[in-house]
Amino acid sequence: MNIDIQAEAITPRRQTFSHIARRFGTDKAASRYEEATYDVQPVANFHYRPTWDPERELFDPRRTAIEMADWYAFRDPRQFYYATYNISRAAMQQSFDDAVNFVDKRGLVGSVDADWRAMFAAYLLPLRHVEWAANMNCQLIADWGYGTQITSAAAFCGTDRLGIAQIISRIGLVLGEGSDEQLLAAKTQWLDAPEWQPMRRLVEDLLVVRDWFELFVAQLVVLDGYVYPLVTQAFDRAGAAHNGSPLSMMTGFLGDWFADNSRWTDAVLKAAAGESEANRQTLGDWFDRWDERARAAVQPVADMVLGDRGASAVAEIGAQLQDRVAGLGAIAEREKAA
Amino acid sequence: MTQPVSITLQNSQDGFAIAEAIMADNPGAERRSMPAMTKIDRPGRLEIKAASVSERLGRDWDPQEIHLSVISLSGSVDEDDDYFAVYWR
Amino acid sequence: MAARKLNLKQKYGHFTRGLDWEPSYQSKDDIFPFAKYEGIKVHDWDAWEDPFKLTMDAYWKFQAEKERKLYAVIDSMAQNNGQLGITDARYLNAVKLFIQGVTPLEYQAHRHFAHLARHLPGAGLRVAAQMQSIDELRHCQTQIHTISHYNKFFDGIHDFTHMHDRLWYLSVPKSFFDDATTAGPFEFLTAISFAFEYVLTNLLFVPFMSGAAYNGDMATVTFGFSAQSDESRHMTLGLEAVRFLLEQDEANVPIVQGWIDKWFWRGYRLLTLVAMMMDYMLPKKVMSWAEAWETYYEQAGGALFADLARYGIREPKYADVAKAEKGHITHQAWTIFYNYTHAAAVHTWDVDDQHLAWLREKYPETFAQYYEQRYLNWRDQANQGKRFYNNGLPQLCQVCQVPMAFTEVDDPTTISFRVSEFGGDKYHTCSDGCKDIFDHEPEKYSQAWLPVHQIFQGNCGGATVPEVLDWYHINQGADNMDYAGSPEEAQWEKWMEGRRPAAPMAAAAE
Amino acid sequence: MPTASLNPGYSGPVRDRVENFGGAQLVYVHWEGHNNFCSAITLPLPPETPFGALTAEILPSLYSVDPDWAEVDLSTARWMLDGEDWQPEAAKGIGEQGVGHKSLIRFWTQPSGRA
Repeated sequence: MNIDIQAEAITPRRQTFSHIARRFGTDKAASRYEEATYDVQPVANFHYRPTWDPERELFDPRRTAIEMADWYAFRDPRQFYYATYNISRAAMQQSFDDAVNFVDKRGLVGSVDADWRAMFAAYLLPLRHVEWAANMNCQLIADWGYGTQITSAAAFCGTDRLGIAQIISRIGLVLGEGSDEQLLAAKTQWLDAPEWQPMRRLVEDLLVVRDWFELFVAQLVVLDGYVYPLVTQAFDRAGAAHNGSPLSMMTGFLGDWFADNSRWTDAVLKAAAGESEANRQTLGDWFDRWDERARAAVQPVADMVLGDRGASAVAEIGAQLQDRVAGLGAIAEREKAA
Repeated sequence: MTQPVSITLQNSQDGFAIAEAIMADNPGAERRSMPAMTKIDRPGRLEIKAASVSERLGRDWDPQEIHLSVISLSGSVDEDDDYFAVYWR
Repeated sequence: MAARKLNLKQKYGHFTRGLDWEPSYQSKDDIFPFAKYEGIKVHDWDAWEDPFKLTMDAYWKFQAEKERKLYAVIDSMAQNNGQLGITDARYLNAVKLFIQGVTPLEYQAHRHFAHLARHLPGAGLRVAAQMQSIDELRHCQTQIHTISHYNKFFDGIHDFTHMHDRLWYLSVPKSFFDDATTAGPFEFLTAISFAFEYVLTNLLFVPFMSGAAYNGDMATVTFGFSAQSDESRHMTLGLEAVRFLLEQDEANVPIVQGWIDKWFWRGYRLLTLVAMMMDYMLPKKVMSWAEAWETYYEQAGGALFADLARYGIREPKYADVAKAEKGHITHQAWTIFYNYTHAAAVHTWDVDDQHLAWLREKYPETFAQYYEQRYLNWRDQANQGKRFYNNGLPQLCQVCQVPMAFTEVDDPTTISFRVSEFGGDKYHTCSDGCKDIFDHEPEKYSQAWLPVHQIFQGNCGGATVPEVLDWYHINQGADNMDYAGSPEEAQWEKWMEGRRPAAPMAAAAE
Repeated sequence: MPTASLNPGYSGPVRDRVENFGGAQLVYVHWEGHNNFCSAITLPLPPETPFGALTAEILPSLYSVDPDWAEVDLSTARWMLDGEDWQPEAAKGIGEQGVGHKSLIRFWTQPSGRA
């Protein structure tokens, strides 16, 4: 195209959308994260009350006990919008695929001590069911959360959890040398083994929690805050004595994922706690309630894997979690001291 | 069932290979070219064979790669390791 | 090695419903409290056949690849001033309607598919629903990012979410989606996945995207095509989900038929806005609304409903009315927008001779007889400096919320007025289709937030038009009023002057 | 059949009750044969509004942008209220002549006019 237009004639008349400019200023170009995320959710003039919840509006801040003056205080430090999220996860998946292919092609699983291989399957594979429930809990947050910022990040976390459940399933197929016997055995354990019943009870109890922010705390902060450090640190270290490194190669991404996800959950928790003393109190109560449950749920699994070191491992992880959450201002000093 | 099924593909490198494979493997299929896209119709069933597409592309083509090329479908879908099909029951 | 491996279907089973289990510490009814109240009976959730067997690894891989391609186009559009390549600034009004009316619905779809992903008791359907949930978020965000560039140069785009919650014509799409999301999970699935995505979505996307392609808007074409590849998954979900419900229990058939009837009509009325866009806002026309309706509803829908007949499902009620009206609704909708351009965030304009000739050709039975003289009169008035605007506020249909401009099917000169009584009040609807919907669930539709009534209740910024427009965040004199004399027209003329030295090239391209 | 809902007795706020209009009631008017005015027009009118005020002031303020209006003689117009023929009196309030909240008034004038 042959166009001869003076540069000033094609000077933009505005830099971004008005709702973005009201937050960040009119003379500044906005980032894609900002345009994709801020103020997209409808907030007013809903036409009909939900037939499934007629006491509230379709989108309603009253679906949690947490109160915020501005629900767009939950900025995701990763600045995920759909494109950056998927590109990031495609890369994560690729590194997992590379690790599995490396292990699988060389038959390295066979070099791991047989007992540890069985133990690895026993603690890792039932976790795919925990991830599946975490997935449902994230969907509830995406459904009932308030504001685009928290709901889009929760939706991404949700598909992460489905992806992780599927990756664990793939590890199960590798362990079963292509057959599904390990997956089926792990499901039986999940349903019946005494070691798993406190966990399954906790997970099913979480599926009836209706306050989405409570679920955020219970699942994404507390339960994940026990399960991931246990699996990726304590259990992984225990495997080193049994030539477990090929297995560590396959699960290495879990630690990376948890670190990444925690950047987001930390930011959300910090913002909610910083808003008001009332929020802080609510968050502290939720933390206490679910911390106790989560501790009890992981203990038998930790004992199964670590034997008499199980109790100290769980206590140590619990203390780290307390420190982390206290550092975000979400639990009071009394609890930190406890 | 003789109702027509159809698939509409992007006119991309892969889309073109898929269209060629369909035309070769599904006697009676009709192909209609439109700006930027190609629509193929056939009564009852259309099947994309992974082997046929792979042969045309010179690489292994996974039927799930259909997601990169498809624009629209009419009919039910059946998918497995070696084929992708659109059909009426 | 290969022999003992599970095939795609077996593997997919383990990767989805295999993750699920029968709970024993909590009851299923407490975990899925919304599954029963609509009266839908499902005996065997495992009978659900997943049409696409997409696991997250493949999803991330394919979607990342699509996004890389799309954002390359968006970047290039910004770097190369892609807005200069469109046929005419009037075209942008289609884009404005899109971001004001459609993009917020993509977001709502994202949220409500998350609702299904949590609340449907079947694991297989929950997986499909959550992929659709983030797909819809994708569509919302890619539309915002694409149209963000146009927002820098054109009016009416700048505050689309604020406007979506308030403007009179945007309550049409908003109430449509609010209606679906406030319903139970199975009605939503039938409404959005089946009636809208499967039966009607081609009428939304194909005209918009081909319209964009014909009018030089490559960015919109690109996000449209990229989104369509997700849509084929969504459409398939809609078809298979409805089939599944019909196969599970005979008692589901009349319930689903009722929803198909309702949501066909709801969707069809919503598409009036798209129909008007096709016939009036595209400088280069793709096809008329009547032609699009014949291709994408009458033909494609024919095959679909022939297939569903085995379950006892028939074509939607009032599909014949939609067919009979197809020569009228776009002209009636343009009349609405021309009347109220002073209160809208899109422009309208007088229809020129070339456009009149096209309309006569495409609507030989209706246009010259019923509508052409109206446009000629308006053009005369505008030429005398008395551009016609309606000083009153329109009567809105209680259900579809479109101003009551639709005429009787057998008499195109008489407005179709329908009225119902409920709770001691009158409720007006535009058609038998909308009246049926009201009468079936008056407790619901009597709640509607009708923009005109809200203005008269004093809930919209004030009693005068300028106060209401301020409350809408309409930049008066830029976002609203006729295209003739608008800042956009002035800007476009200035750009085109710059292009004139290259006239021989442009002429050759015509 | 009531709206299907999780709990029986589903309802929500009915927004357009007459008491929400500050003493006015909504009235819709439509000039038949003049669909260049795209639809009927919504007016908030107190029930005491004399019918004569409607014809002398309100309708001209709405419809005089149409050149046809200049030739209209409303005294010969045919009126319909909520689907029934209607012979309103100018001096009486619309309320006492049967106009209620969300009533629809349609009227026909001669000549029948343009599109």
